[in-house]
Amino acid sequence: MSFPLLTATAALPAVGAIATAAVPAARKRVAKWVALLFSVATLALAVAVLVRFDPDGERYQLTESHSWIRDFGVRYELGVDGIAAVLIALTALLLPFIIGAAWHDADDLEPTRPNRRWRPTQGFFAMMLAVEAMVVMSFAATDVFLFYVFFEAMLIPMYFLIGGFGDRAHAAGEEEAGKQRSYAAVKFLLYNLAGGLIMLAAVIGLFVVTSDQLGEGTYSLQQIVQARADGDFQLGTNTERLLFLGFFFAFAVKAPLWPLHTWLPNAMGESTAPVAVLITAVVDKVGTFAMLRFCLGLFPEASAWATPVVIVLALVSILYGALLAVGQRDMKRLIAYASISHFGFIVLGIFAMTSQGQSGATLYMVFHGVSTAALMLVAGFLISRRGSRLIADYGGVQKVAPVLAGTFLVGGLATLSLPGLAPFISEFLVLVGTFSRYPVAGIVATAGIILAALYVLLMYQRTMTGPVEKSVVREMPDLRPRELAVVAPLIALLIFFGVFPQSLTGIVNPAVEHTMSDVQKKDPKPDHPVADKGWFDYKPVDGHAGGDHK
Amino acid sequence: MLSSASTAYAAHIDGAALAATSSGTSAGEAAAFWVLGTIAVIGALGTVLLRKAVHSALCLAGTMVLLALFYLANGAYFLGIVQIVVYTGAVMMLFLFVLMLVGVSTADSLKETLKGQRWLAVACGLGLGLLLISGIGQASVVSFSGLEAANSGGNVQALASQLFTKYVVAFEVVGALLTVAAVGATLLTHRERIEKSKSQREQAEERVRKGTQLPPLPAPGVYARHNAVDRPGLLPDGTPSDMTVSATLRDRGQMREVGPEALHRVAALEQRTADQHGQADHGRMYGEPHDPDRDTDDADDAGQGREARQARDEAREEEAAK
Amino acid sequence: MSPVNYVYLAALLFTIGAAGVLIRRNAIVVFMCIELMLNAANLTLIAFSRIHGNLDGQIMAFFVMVVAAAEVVVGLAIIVMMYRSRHSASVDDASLMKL
Amino acid sequence: MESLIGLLVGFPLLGAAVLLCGGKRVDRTGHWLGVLLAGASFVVGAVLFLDMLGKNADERALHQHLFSWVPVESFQADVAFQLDQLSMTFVLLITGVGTLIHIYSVGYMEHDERRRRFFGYLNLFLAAMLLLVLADNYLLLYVGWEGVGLASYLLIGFWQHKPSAAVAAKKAFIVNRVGDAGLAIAIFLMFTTFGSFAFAPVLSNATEAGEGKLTAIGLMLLLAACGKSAQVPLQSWLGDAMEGPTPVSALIHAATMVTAGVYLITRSGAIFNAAPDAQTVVVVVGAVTLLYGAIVGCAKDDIKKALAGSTMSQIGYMVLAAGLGPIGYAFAIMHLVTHGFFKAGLFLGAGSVMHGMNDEVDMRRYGGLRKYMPVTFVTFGLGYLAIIGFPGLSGFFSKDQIIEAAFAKGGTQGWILGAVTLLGAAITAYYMTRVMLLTFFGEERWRQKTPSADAPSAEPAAEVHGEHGGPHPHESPRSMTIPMIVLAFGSVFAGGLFKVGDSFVHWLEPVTQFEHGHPPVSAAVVTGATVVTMLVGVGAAWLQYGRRPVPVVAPRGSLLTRAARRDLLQDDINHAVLVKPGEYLTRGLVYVDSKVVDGLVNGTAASFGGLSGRTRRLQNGFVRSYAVSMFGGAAVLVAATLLMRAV
Repeated sequence: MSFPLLTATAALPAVGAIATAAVPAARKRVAKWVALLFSVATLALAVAVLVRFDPDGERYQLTESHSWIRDFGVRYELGVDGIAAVLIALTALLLPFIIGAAWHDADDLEPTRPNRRWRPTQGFFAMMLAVEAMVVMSFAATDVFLFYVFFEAMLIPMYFLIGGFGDRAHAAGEEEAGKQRSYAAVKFLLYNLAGGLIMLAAVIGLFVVTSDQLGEGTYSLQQIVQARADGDFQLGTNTERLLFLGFFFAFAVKAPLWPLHTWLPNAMGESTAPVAVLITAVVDKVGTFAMLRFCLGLFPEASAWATPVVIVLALVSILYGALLAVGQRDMKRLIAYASISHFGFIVLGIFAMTSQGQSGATLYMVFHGVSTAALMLVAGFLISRRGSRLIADYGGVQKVAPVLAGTFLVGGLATLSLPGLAPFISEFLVLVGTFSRYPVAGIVATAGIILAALYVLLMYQRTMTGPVEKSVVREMPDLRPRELAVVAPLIALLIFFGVFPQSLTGIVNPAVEHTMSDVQKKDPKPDHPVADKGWFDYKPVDGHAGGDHK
Repeated sequence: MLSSASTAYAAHIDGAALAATSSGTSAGEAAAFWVLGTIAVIGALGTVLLRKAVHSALCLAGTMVLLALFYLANGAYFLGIVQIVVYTGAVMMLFLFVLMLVGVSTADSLKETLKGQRWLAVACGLGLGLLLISGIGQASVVSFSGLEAANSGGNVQALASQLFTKYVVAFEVVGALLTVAAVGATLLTHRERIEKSKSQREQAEERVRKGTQLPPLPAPGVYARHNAVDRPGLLPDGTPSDMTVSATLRDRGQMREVGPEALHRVAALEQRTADQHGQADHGRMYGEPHDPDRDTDDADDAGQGREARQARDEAREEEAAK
Repeated sequence: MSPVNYVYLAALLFTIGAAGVLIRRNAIVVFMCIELMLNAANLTLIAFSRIHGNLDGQIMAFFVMVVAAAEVVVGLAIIVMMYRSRHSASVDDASLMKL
Repeated sequence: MESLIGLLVGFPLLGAAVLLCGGKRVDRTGHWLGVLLAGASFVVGAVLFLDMLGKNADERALHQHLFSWVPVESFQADVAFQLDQLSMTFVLLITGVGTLIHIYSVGYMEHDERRRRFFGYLNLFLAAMLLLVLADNYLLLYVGWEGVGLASYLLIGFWQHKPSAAVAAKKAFIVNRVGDAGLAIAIFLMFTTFGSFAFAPVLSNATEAGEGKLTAIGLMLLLAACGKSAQVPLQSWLGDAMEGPTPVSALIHAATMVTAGVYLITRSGAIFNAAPDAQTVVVVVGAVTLLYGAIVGCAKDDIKKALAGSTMSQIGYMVLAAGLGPIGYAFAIMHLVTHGFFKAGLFLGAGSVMHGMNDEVDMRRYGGLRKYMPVTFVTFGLGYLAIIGFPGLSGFFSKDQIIEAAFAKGGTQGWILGAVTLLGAAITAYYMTRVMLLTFFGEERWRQKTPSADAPSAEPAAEVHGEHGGPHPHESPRSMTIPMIVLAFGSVFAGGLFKVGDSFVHWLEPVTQFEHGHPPVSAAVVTGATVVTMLVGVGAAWLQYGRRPVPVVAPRGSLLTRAARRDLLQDDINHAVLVKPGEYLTRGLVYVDSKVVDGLVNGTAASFGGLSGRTRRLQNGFVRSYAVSMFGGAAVLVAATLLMRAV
């Protein structure tokens, strides 16, 4: 068998985590460099995955399959389709930047009581790498149980990252900050655990139904989908719906969908900016990805049945998140609510069940990751300078730190999906896809882009423009080389993908086709399809003449 | 009451035994059952309701004895005896012993500390009882199918043969259980000695360090006129010392004090002895003037208590006042 | 007289014992009540042995006595220890899982 | 030749990239680089134009396919350019006026330390605007559409230290976003209707779709146009947009960007032609805005705001013309071009005046400036004559054509529209004369020392000029005057040039399709009426501002005046209808989110906590209560067995 590339991609950061944690307490810098090194190496492997992946080939490629728990039909099965490959690439891509941005975040941590082995930095970066490893695993797993394991295990390091390493900038002082942090961490954990446990029930249920329909129980996605295709695996309507709900609930919590979103603003607000990016740009993507791969792949009928409700929830998320973003005073919470709105778009695209919608949703996952990373990290730099997350504490920064303001603006423009930047492509695809099946939903969602402009520009206006505060002048050095090195590539990516998205669509589309065939849906046909005739046989005059005489 | 019950039954017992051998039941047994049963229940209630643990223990003992009689009446002679000897004799006495150890005077206060506990208890008891009785009510047992066959070779032998054949394993296990219990009990009650025991020398040094009463306490009032334990003895210089009286009497305040007269009398006695020995002037002790007439009436106030003497002294003072 | 009367009596005694266990606070009395219950049980056993005309019931009763004896030994030992540690024989005082 | 089209966009884009990312090292030469690249783009445009003239009408359209942009199944968006006569017109206008204004800005922004960035933004704008007019499909057009929105946002808010500027910029962008949403929905509709949104297939098959669909698409396009071209009801941003530097107002908010809406409607003519209802709405919007802008223009004392009102009204003319269908498209574009010239000229003139007057924007503090800044006076005057439609100047021809077309609409509609356009012409003449008189004639009010209850001085250059006490009016540097002169030429001759033999109409005909409108009365009469109304307007203005001295502090004025000063309460309405409720909604939702949604979650948690707290009490450690539960259990068991036996 060939080299287990996926396993390697997932294992490398895990090894990195151990290595980082093993660095002696005194050697903070070493730990950081080790972590960065491993994340970059992982990125290299992820690129290798993308390269080895052949869009026109099998649905799942680079597959690995070993028996794991024979009694429960659990197998160690990995494999990527276009969607997973792209998302793995995203994860591996973001980690180096996150680590780079978090370079000093864990330095100033004091042990509660003197402790010779106190090594927060090591732990911080080790846990980040651990998260990466688990996320990659859950993207690559094609065995439901395997996926579930990592889907849940992710919570552990995330819990500590949120609860242990919030940024010290807090209106109510260090003491209160600690309280808020642990509250946020516990909330995050309980929310996701609740979702996960419900999902566990569904997972077990899946085993039961498979075992009494297919002879011996299995969790293998490919096997089940195949069996369904061959017709020797049908679920009872209610069974399927219950299982679907079980899965969907967990994913809806993870990819916060209204009204299960309230953990996100706390978590993102209280954790440091890089961790917030890790949450919203990397971890939450697992939720939406899982909807696409498992909900739709395993329970197509149930998905179709639930679509109206989900669409409505997604719409609510879009508008609700945007409106709350407008109402926020704390820029990190603002970005969190903006993310909720964006996740609404993603879910909308997934459940619109059109190829545009689903390609759009997939691209959206990637682009939202990059754009939010850019915006949030710059916001983090801003906060680290002034020591406050409140928008009201800033003003006129643009005058003092133009580069910072510029990058912030670009990140913001990406968030409001300005054409020419990557998120526009995905958002437009999602909207088109939705509109072509649910016109009303499409129009309602379009209102979201107006609100997006409102909250982004409000924040920019209040923080960056206006007369310069003395304090701001004092505390605002422009972006440092390290910070610029973190942000500039992200912005470059935003622009690149805004212009050449087909570098991704080429990989994603075939996968989306497979999903569409899973749910047995076809794109709605246009009412008056026109053969896309080239320019030269187009005579405007004729067109107009026709237009006039009829 | 218990004793009366047992004596009343004594005449009956062999009849009961006869009855037990026959499958039917005699009217005597019935009567005995109702009488003794009632008493047994009363005893049980006493066990539960009497405040002083000792009383409940006694009631329980009584109940057990009565139960033993029932055993006998039911043809379980061996168990009946065992019940009396082992249970009532040994176990209950063990109970009493522990009671004494723990303190006899501890009587439960009637105030219930746990909220609603008493009513719950009563409810549970009644409920359980009702249920049991209703359950038994469903049982269809018309008559005894006597034990004479089983006891033909004698009850004890029959039991023994069963014990050592059919139930031998259980028997051994129970034996082991007993052993373990005994060991366990000793283990539990064994108190671990925390500090090493003091040697005599150390005790002495400790006493010196404390500086209280180095020599042994003086003997009781042997020098006193009446050598009673409640009178302090006199030290060689003639002063009385409370330490000669036992601490208990002192604490109870039952110590009698040695009045000046007594001292005086002692002095007089010595004076007389001195005179008889022809010593010129035995230097009077305690600066007492020689007063012959008082010496004379020393005899008759022997054994009078402090009070009488005080009364008389007061009378004398009044006379002096006139 | 119906043999069931013995059983009724036993049930009565048993119930009384049970109530005692629940009501009394003095550990020793509680213990006595337990003994009372055991004895009630024994009475039924013996009655049944007579009803059925074999000795198994008596043997059971015998074992019960032995076990009861063992139990008393241990139990009293425990009570003594308890008393030593907190100078009271009330079961309510032993409401913590530590001495 | 096709391959050159890309360069049109490429040059300014390159400029923007270099200037914005270049950092300080290009500070010194940056602005000239900007000018150079704008000029280069213009040259390319000119070359293509000449090449185009060389061909005969039907081969003139060029098409360049760069690469496939977003291919997802049937959703095929390409980055491809189409250069036909319509686009060509815009290209020349944009690059030409753009270059001139670049040159003007060199002088105008001389003292701004962020001049490099300013030119970067200007180049960015040029690129986006060219993309807008060159795109061969609606999605790419949308990119340009929002691109110019971004550029205008950046340029309006260029002096970000002024809160007013920042707010105005934000307002402009958001109002535009509303329009953009309309455009987006229009694209969705096209995609679901035709399965494509490229011009060629959609427009050539427009008639196949049902009229309902087309009306919907048309209205959505109109919404977009309203946003971009500041038409009622989305016009509120244009006035505030004057916070930006004057060259910006000239280029973006007078000559080019705001006319994008007209381009969109004209370009989508095929759709509107087949959707008469949509056309009617377009005409109405145009007519309303025409009067609205004019009235606002009459009341403003801030010279730039007055001009902004005029811009609004002139674009109203264009939209109205475009709404008339094939009889109007050509004239709409024609007026657009001429307006581009004279309005840009007017703005530059206004900028020059402010430049010389310590950036005083209140016309009531001007007066008698003609002898201090002759060049400005002359160029401004020519622009003035052009806009009021003085016979022989460009404005005359274009506007007259539109009025004729309006009458030619026929029926009562025709009469109403004609009347409106005439009235508009009169008011135009009135307010422009007012501006002229207040600024260049009358006594020199700027000499009077008055407690300055002035509008906030617009531009930081104030510090540069304003050290020495009162204003010292002076002519602007050559880099500013030359563009004004050029534009003046344009505003004088362009109209005539286009009119000669209807050259312009014929030029556009292949794209926009032209029909001769036949007004109910002869063209001569209409022209006469136009001239007369114009003279009436001028006269009225002279009576009010020419004869009588003008108070420096504006009189309270009539109710209409006061309303007009506040943009006819537009902002108040928006505030009352949208902003306030929006704020309340937001606050409410924030409360709901924290208290209700999150409250439910925390409530669940709390209830579980309380429950376990209560059950914990059962484990009180008292042996006897355990015993109770034990006996209770036993009792229950017995009861259960009994019941089972009983059953």
